[in-house]
Amino acid sequence: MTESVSVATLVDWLSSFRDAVHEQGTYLTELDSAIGDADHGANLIRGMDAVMGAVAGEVSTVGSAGDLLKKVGMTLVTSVGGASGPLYGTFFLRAATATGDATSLDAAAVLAMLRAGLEGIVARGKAEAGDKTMYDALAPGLDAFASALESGRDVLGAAEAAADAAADGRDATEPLIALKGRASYLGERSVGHIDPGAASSALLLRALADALAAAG
Amino acid sequence: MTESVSVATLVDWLSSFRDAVHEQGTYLTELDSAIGDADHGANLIRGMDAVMGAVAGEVSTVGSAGDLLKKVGMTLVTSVGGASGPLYGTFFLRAATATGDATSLDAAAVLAMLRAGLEGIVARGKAEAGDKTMYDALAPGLDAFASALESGRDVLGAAEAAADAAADGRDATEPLIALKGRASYLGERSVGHIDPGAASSALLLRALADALAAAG
Amino acid sequence: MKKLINKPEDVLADALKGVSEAHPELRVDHQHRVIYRAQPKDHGKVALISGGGSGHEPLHGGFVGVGMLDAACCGEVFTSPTPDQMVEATTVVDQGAGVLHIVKNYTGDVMNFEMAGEMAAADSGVRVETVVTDDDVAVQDSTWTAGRRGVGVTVLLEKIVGAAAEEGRDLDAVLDLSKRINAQGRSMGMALTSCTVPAAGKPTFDLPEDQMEMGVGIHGEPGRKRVPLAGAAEIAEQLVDPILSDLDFQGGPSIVMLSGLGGTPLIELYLLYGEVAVLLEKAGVQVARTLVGDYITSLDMAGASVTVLKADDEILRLWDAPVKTAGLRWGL
Amino acid sequence: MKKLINKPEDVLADALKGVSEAHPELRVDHQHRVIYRAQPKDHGKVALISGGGSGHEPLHGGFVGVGMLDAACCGEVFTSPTPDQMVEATTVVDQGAGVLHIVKNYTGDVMNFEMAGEMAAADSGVRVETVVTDDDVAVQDSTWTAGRRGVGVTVLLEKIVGAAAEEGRDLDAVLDLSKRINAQGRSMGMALTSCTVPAAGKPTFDLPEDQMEMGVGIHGEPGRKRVPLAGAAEIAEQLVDPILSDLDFQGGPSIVMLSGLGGTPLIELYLLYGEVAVLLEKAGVQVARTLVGDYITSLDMAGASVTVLKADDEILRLWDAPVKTAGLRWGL
Ligand SMILES: Nc1ncnc2c1ncn2[C@@H]1O[C@H](COP(=O)(O)OP(=O)(O)O)[C@@H](O)[C@H]1O
Ligand SMILES: Nc1ncnc2c1ncn2[C@@H]1O[C@H](COP(=O)(O)OP(=O)(O)O)[C@@H](O)[C@H]1O
Ligand SMILES: [Mg+2]
Ligand SMILES: [Mg+2]
Ligand SMILES: [Mg+2]
Ligand SMILES: [Mg+2]
Repeated sequence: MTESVSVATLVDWLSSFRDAVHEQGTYLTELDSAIGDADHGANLIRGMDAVMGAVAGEVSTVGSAGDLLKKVGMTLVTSVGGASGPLYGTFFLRAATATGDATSLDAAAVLAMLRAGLEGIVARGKAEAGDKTMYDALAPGLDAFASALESGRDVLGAAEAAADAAADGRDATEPLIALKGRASYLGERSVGHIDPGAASSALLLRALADALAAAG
Repeated sequence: MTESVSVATLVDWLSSFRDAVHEQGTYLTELDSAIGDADHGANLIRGMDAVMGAVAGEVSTVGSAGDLLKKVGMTLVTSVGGASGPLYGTFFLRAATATGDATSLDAAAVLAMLRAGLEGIVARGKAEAGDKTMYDALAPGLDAFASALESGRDVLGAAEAAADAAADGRDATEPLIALKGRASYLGERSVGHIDPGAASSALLLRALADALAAAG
Repeated sequence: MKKLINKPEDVLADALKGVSEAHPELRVDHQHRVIYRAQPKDHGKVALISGGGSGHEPLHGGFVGVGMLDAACCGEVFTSPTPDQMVEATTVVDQGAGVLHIVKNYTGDVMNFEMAGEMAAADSGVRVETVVTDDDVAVQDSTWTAGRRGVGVTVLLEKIVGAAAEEGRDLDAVLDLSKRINAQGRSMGMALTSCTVPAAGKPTFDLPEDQMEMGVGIHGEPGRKRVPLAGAAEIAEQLVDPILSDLDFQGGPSIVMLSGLGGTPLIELYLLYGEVAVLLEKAGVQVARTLVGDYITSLDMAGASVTVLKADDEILRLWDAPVKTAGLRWGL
Repeated sequence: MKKLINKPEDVLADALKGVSEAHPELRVDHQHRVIYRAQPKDHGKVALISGGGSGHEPLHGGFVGVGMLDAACCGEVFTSPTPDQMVEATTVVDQGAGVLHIVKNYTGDVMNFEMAGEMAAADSGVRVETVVTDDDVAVQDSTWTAGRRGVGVTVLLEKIVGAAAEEGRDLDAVLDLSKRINAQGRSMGMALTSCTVPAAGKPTFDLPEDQMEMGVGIHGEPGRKRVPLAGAAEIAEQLVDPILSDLDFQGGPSIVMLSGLGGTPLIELYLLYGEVAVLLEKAGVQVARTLVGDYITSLDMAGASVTVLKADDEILRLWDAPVKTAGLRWGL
């Protein structure tokens, strides 16, 4: 496994996330039916299909990571709508700013990219830990990524740790009362259901690990 | 069994018909659901409840048969609506004209009363034999009433023959294609269902037999 | 059965309470169950009365007001009103110019209005004329049957003929126009689900998830045939084709109504109308005016009906004339 | 799933085709999914834009026209539109007097409009102000949560503030009025059934025959609580009580809207309104204007919502001002 992540691998990440939301679309919508409005799966399928359409030529033209991620962010912002559109859109727009002109990223740059993205989500949505949102999968995921790097694991190992932690974070949303997003309208009735955005975010980090493994 | 039918017995007839449509209301509406608009039971319950309210004092004040039947007819006309309101209403209005001032009816007068009523239905609704309407229960019923009298049976016997024949007539509507009323809109699809009005008409003649039996 | 009602037998009386609370411009006679304009025109206008079973709202009560009806007689759910209601309404609205009864062709409605006409003529000498609408192409016509049902054209007729009466035309002219409108209109309906008559307490028929009923009327009756569920484009074809093959709409403007049956939301009605418009255009029908929404309904049935009316400049002018009712309003 | 649609992913695009076919007085930008007036006012009017997920028709596209909105941005079903749609609409409708964005309080809608406002200001320098409606008393309010949902008051606001903008008031005055309308309105909704989101293909939730959901919004979400099915009188109480205990409506006129959620027929809405009127009268609320029908819906959900707005002479005057839209029309 090389320590440097190419733009092509980032495209694989997106492609792998697209496949995941197609596969898990019905599940994501079912989660959203229980405590939301039954569209999270359709939203992400529409968005990631648009993304993969928009970045189709990207690998051969060898743009920068920043160019790629900015295009991803703008495409999500302009094709998804709802809460997840601006949130995932801002994630990638901020990630783009963090990576800038780079055409390959080392492990620290990948972490910086993810952190910038999460900060964008927080800036946009004001979610805090325990509000039962995508934050509750992403934040522990990124913490695990950082810890893994600190303890000497490579970028793939870190991404795998992140995906595992995000999955745990996703599951840990189940007993929570939602305080943000439309699940919050349910009050106590939001308890006992996994947050759909946390579930899709766990898929996003799992897709990263998968893409890195394949690149390995 | 006395051969003379009093106004009180006519009221018993109506009361017995009211009880029958209450008991069979759901069945009548089910028949009407299959080939009509699911209201025949409710229509007759509303109508016969109104009738019994209107004639409540009638027996003690000893009016004529004509007065009673006219009140019944007018009450049905003004409380039922739909197809069955004018049809059953006209039945009783014409029956009233036939009985006039009489306060008791012999068997022939009962037959004349029923015949006048049926003529009223035909005048109003233009139904012919085999059109799959209430006519197809009433007409054979009245024919049986007449034959029974001719063959020497008393009014109760005639009414029982009429009720039996009307029930047969009702059942014989099942294979017919409806040509009148809203069942006709179904064309071929009206085949295989008993006509709701034929079913209620069979109840009307059965109620007469029951009232006469009780009076006996 | 899930409905916003109290007791099934009180549905009509209770709904009329809401109508009178919501519409100060209407006067509701709760005893006779007749809806009138609160401020009738004060002289010489031919009066228009319609009526029928309830459950088709806004038809007819929602069409009482300036430029349309003078009164609507409300029957029980899916049950024609009774002659005494019509006699009362006829007597109240007559201003000496006579009264037009607008009747949808159903055995019950026709017979009850017939009795009312006889009674009104005998009692009060009011001149009553009647137009019977029968525009439903789903029903085979024949002198041996009850004929075609009166459906969507009734809405368009009440608007157009209402405008003519408001202009001061006499009863003969109004009757004439109303017969012409009926003759020039055709409708066809379809259902995705049954409806539930409150007194019956359960759906009138069962319709599997993969089937629909083509050729339904507005009383929750099953249609002419049950066919496999299809997409909107295919449904539009099944609605439009029988209309266009029954009457030639070429060579002049048409008014088109797409009405929901009560349980179908507006987004689906617009979607279906988009498909209908494509077909009409392809067939050379020139759509001059359009109405999309719930205008003639069948309780909570999901589905829709299409009505096409052959118009002309005069009819379009009457269509555009001001109208102020709960269900149709412009210019006032 | 039984719907008058073609493919679930084409619902919005197909429905917009029908809207443009049915309404020559509207111009539909099918690429950006924005509905405009075909004939915009030609100078100096503050422009009003609203938008949101589709499935709430006639809101918002049905409220574009003289006296109400200048444009409506249409999102996918139950999904806020995207910022680029709003930026496009903002640029198109601005006549130099600035643009008011009318946003219902949902995280998605608020964030997308927020991004649009930032982008519009940066790109074109158009002055954009935003009012966020949040009138749903079913939702407990708190600074820690997403706050209350924006529901029925949005309809009344678009009408009243639309009239003010049509009169030529400036953006500050229009913004001010819009905030006041929102502050003075309260709503509460209930559902008898779930709705079915086309892309999901099945009902969002199951609701047994003997249960209903109290405190639903307009996105097919379950409500605040599931309670036993009740009659209309009892339902009216459960809708009206929380509204009246949240705001004092005494001492002035009120405007009341009873909106169906899409799958409930008009006869039931009037019936329920009759019960609502009784309760409002008992509580001393003086109902000056009433709207009963489908105005803010949730696809094919059966149910209804009640909105009460504290008005005054000025607000009533603006309410009565002429309006010409597909969903609300009078005086024109
Ligand atoms: N303020 C917020 N901050 C972070 N995430 C949020 C916020 N609000 C909502 N979300 C996330 O968005 C998800 C819902 O996305 P989606 O269903 O696509 O949008 P919508 O709620 O508009 O229908 C929720 O499950 C939650 O994870
Ligand atoms: N023209 C007619 N002549 C005789 N009976 C008729 C005629 N039309 C309808 N009927 C009878 O009326 C019955 C339906 O009554 P009902 O359901 O109460 O009225 P509606 O059809 O108006 O809903 C039919 O079953 C049929 O027997
Ligand atoms: Mg959602
Ligand atoms: Mg019937
Ligand atoms: Mg009937
Ligand atoms: Mg959504």
